[in-house]
Amino acid sequence: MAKDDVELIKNGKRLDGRKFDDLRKIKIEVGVLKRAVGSAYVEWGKNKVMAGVYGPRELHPKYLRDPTKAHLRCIYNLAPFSVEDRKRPGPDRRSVEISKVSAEALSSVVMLEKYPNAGIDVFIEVLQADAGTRCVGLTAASVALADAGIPMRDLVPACAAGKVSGEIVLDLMKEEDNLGECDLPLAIIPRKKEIVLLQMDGKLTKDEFKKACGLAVDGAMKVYEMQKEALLSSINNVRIEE
Amino acid sequence: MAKDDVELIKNGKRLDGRKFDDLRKIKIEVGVLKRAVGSAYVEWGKNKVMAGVYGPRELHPKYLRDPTKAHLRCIYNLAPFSVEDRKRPGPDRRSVEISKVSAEALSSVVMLEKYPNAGIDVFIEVLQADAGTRCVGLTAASVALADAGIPMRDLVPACAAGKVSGEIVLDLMKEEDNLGECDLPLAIIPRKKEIVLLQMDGKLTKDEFKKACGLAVDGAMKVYEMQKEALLSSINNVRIEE
Amino acid sequence: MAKDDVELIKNGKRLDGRKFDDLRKIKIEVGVLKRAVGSAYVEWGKNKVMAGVYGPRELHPKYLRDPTKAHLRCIYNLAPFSVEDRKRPGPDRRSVEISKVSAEALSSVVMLEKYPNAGIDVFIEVLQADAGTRCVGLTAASVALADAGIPMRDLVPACAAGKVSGEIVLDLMKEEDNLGECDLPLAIIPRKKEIVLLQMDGKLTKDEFKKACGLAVDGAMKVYEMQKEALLSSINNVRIEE
Amino acid sequence: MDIEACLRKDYITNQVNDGKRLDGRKFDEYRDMEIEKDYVGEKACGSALVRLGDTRILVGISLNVGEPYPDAPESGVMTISTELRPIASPNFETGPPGGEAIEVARVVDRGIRESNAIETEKLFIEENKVWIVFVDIHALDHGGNLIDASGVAAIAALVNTRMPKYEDDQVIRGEWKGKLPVKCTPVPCTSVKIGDNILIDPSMDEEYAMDARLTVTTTDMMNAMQKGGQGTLKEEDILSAVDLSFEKGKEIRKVIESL
Amino acid sequence: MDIEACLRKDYITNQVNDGKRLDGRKFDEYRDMEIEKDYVGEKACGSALVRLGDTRILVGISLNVGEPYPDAPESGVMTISTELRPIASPNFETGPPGGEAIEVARVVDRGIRESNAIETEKLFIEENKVWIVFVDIHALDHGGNLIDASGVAAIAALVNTRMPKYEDDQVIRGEWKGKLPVKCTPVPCTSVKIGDNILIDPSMDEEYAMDARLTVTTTDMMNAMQKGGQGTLKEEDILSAVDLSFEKGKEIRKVIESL
Amino acid sequence: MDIEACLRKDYITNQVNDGKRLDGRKFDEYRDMEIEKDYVGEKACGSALVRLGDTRILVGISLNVGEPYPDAPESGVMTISTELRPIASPNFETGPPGGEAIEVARVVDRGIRESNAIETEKLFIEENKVWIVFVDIHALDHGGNLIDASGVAAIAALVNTRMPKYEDDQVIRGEWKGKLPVKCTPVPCTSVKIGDNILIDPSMDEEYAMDARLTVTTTDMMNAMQKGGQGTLKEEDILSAVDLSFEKGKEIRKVIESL
Repeated sequence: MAKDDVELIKNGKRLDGRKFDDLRKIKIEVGVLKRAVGSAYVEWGKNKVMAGVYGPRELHPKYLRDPTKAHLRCIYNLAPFSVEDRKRPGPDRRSVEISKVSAEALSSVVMLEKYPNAGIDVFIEVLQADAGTRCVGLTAASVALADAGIPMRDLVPACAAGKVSGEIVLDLMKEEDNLGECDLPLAIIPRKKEIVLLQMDGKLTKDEFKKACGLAVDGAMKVYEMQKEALLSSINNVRIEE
Repeated sequence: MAKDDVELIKNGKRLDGRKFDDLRKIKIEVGVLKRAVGSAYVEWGKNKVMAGVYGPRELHPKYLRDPTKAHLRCIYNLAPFSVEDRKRPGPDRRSVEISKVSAEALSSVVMLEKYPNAGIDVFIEVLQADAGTRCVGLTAASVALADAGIPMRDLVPACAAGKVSGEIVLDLMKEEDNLGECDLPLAIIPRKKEIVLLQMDGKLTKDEFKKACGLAVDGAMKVYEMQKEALLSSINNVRIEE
Repeated sequence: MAKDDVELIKNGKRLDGRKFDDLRKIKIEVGVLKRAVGSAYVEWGKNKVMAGVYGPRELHPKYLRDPTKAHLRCIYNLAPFSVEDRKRPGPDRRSVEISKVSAEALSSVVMLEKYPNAGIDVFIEVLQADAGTRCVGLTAASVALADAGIPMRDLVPACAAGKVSGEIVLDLMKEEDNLGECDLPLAIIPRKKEIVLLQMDGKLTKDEFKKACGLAVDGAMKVYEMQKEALLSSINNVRIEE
Repeated sequence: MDIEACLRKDYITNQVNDGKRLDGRKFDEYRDMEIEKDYVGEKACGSALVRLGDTRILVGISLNVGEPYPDAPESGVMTISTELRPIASPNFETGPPGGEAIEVARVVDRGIRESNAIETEKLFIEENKVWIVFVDIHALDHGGNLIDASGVAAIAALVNTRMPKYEDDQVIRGEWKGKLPVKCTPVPCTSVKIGDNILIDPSMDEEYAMDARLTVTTTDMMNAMQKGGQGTLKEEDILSAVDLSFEKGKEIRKVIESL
Repeated sequence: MDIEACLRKDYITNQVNDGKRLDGRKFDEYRDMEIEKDYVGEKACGSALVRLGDTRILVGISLNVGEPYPDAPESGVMTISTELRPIASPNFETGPPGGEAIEVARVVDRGIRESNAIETEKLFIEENKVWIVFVDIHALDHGGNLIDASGVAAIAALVNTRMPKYEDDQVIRGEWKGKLPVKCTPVPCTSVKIGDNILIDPSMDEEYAMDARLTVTTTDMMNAMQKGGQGTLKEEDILSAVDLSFEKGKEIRKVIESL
Repeated sequence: MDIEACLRKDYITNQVNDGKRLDGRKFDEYRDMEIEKDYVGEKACGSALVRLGDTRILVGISLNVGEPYPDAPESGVMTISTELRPIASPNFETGPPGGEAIEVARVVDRGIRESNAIETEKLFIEENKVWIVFVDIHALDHGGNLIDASGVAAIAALVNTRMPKYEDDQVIRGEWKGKLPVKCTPVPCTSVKIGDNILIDPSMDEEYAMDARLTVTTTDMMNAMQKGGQGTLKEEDILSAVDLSFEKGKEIRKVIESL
């Protein structure tokens, strides 16, 4: 697959017809699992991701216990069939890294100090993957934590920007991620308007970075609105059920 | 090896000359190991299997401890040289499954409630394998438990039946297992005449199943007599030694 | 590489010009690492080895704790790039064996009884390997233990002898180890003049063994002098610094 | 087992002895089962999501080209794995599959393999090259009876699996050529014994209270059986379970084949 | 976190808020950095030891011949591993790499890969045979800022790597033919945020006291970024760190290229 | 070490200092040794069971066809594994081999390899295809001196190993063609030092009470040595052990060769 073969941008439109600052279609569902204390399901373009939360609960092994706060663990997992070339089950280095930065981002908003010595587990299951899964997973995870009733200072919406055929664009899909020049996923704490997850790989000048970063933050703010909406309507649903 | 090449049944006799309801030759020895608390060795056709028991003893890890009863663990292991094509050492999925169903069957008769929090370990070592090893192993294991002096409600004799060249036959040997239509291993609690282990794979009608099941139960009853005889003569040996 | 292609001994001299009872060039540095409680670095011919010590410290897992003495653990590790053909990271069977015999040798001199229940960890990192690394590692390890201020009855100098082209020689280098007839690494407790590590593989008569053993012990005694000198000058350095 | 668990087990057993199940079902009644085929249809060659009561299992099928087994050089290969993901239950751990996950995979495997559901002889490509069919069972929510939900999801996914195009010694991802050849629809049906009663499709609570469990996988014949649990079964228990499994298997098979 | 650790963290933060670092450095100042190339030059194809304050990282490069990735059949392969050896810190364990080691390896990897530093297209040998470049990061002493020390050691080792001779389908060990083709020198620079301050090249104590961390790897452009830690960063924090990283990266690059 | 163990160790040492072993043997006397060749002769290519006092070791030999090592392309390959099965001792665990099992395997391996017992050059089949000889040491009962029992069982099994038929690029299982070429019979003999005494063939109790252990593997020469334990040995201790090992090795070799 030579990079020249595919024209990623044509007449100012992207492969799937989006403008540079368009998000893919996003659907967020809350409380989709019965066993998990909290859960959320997010469809985002062709991505399908489920997040589930257990805890606060007893933490094992014991040496991880912190008498000043809970320990938040996050496991990001790509299902074997979520990608075209089957992925061998079990954690690989990419999953371990994403799990680490996701746990750090979530730890930033969860009031861990309320549950000394406890463990809170966040499981992110990527069922279908099409670029940007760490953003989708984190977006689902903070909604699942809220659904679990765990006290948080804010949600953690996430979104990527990147550079494709020389243009800075929002929310890369698979072909853009594979053939583009740069990917920049980030996550924010909306109330502080500060950045809590940031990774980048590719080639960017400082000015391009500023532009991409701003675009991604705006995207994350839109995701934030959808997260809140989904949580609100889930609370309404609960009321109706009761 | 095409299925048609080998004539499994000829003039109403099987490859090794047995009738449909004949067991292979079985030899049971009790107390064959020094370190194990109880042990047994069973030769069954070309199968050679040793079982050893340790415990009741302190159970690790701690979270497995049950204050109402002992935890019985069973490890079924195929020696690398026990089959013609060397088996890589270590548990594979088949061994894990057999260990699980064997532990369940033995837990049914051992008076686990007498040893709260303790662990009882049953190790089954298949030294030479020729079809039916799970039945041989279970047969050896319950004798080893009795040899260890662990209180039991009954022994757990086991035997397989199956379908070979259209006939329901008892106790399949290797060629019959490989080329036959069905294998049905089971184990019983003789005093209750109830079934405690049952697996099947292949193709059977309900009527064939009934017939095979009855045949296997009868086979297991014969094995039960041999188990009791072996245990009795081991007790007599002990008396003579003293 | 046929054994005949290389002439290992020529005119009574070895490949690198050494006489039969010459050691390779040895350099010992003490206190080379900041985080480790004690450390040493040894260059020995082309070998480069670092040893570091942690402890006495809390020992995990708990079941290893001995109320009568400390538990000394030794991990010998070959860096992937230390040999020409990259070694996969992680312990292999050779490393596990060397770790075991090294731990036994060091346990012989460390006053473990002073630290009941504790753990003392010795890490040996082979950064460049050229035959004799277990001797180099052990030589570095006992210096690192002394640098850590852990009370010891003596140091543990080590040296190998072997048989090359029919001659008994001291301290085999790589080509001699690969193509020679025998390698005999040993380590001693100099004050007792007794042997605490001894391995051999190859072909030796009893008389040759006696000769090689004597040669290796003499070599180890020379190493002992270098160990003491390095420790002394490190203490002097400390005094000057203060 | 703590006291609360004991009491709960007793309660369920008493209810069952009175002919009642906690969720109001009859003994021979399955919970609602929804099968959604091609649930992750953009990437996987085949997939199906099964909701059985509170249980939710996703199965995805991946096809690769690889080597046949030496003893069947002209046949494709099927391999089934189960992951009981920690999202599905507070009792599931991360790490390699344990005994429970392996049992689910192997029981589902036996049903499909022994009924020769996949026509593996049609998966031969050329000498030493055959299609490998990976069946990945992914448990997302554990509400009891994982075996049946997994087995149904697996065969529903297989029945609807597309074959990737294969050209010039390469699998062309995203392009398809025909369907995976599947010739029958084995369905596992699991019953449990509680007291003297045989109940089909146990909920999680019923699994907890059960004495023994029996899975029977059927097509037009019986293809696989697996007894579980520490209790025993009488011959008549087994025959009841067999009858129930034939009956329910037929109903579920119709649903799968009409997807 | 015990009380001593809390107090220590507070102390460092207060000092930093007063404009001071414990070791007397300015906020935009690196600790002394020594780079020793060919540190294990008798066996490895390339190597470099970096001393950065108390941190000591050895990187060794090994070359083997192997298969290319299927999606880049005409390119060599680079693979980076990190081992945080237990000799380097009381907190490092034996066993396979954990999250921290993997993060170091992946951040270093991204900088080198995304800047196309290694001309992998020149590592093609013949169909299905390419050079595999193993970059092994070996941490010997952990005094803070492992990422920068590792990244500098890795690229310094690569720049000075010799190619083994390859004749008659065999790698000739100990004989060399030219150097590994490397065309640029990506340098990772890590800053931390403590209070409202951005400090470059954190010591171990500063890593402990930090709110957040940001690594920016640069050549003439930015090639990789990685934010770490549970705290947040403002856009201006990030832009300061980017400026610092470009500036310090240029200085370090000069040193590496003049070795 | 608990108080009971200390007392037991003292008792054994005192007895030995008085010239006595608990089981009445002389210091230079082996326990009864039975070697049963072809113990699992229906499946394995070779096998031998050794009973040495209470110790019981079964070794099985499997032959497969595989690739040679790159540095010896015309020689067969031998690989020795030891499994100290948990059935053999309350102290053995399930899981991959630990230090003790690995030491047994490697000491046995060295004796066989260094004496060139197996004529590996005769195990060449064709380019890139040689016989692989798997020697699996299976400990069933641990009554002390695992190394000698394992080493004797291994060489006894090898001496009696049949070669499977190999036709049309395939191993024909169950048909045989000649024997594995073995040209000498290395025998490991293990002594321990207790107090100032050297005893051969330690029982489990004696291993527990020993200061140090020395294994010497002999043919007509010495081929391997391994010292074990935390104690030290004087040169004269070693020479006594060497003499004992040559003497006992000769006796055991006769038994093996006459099987």
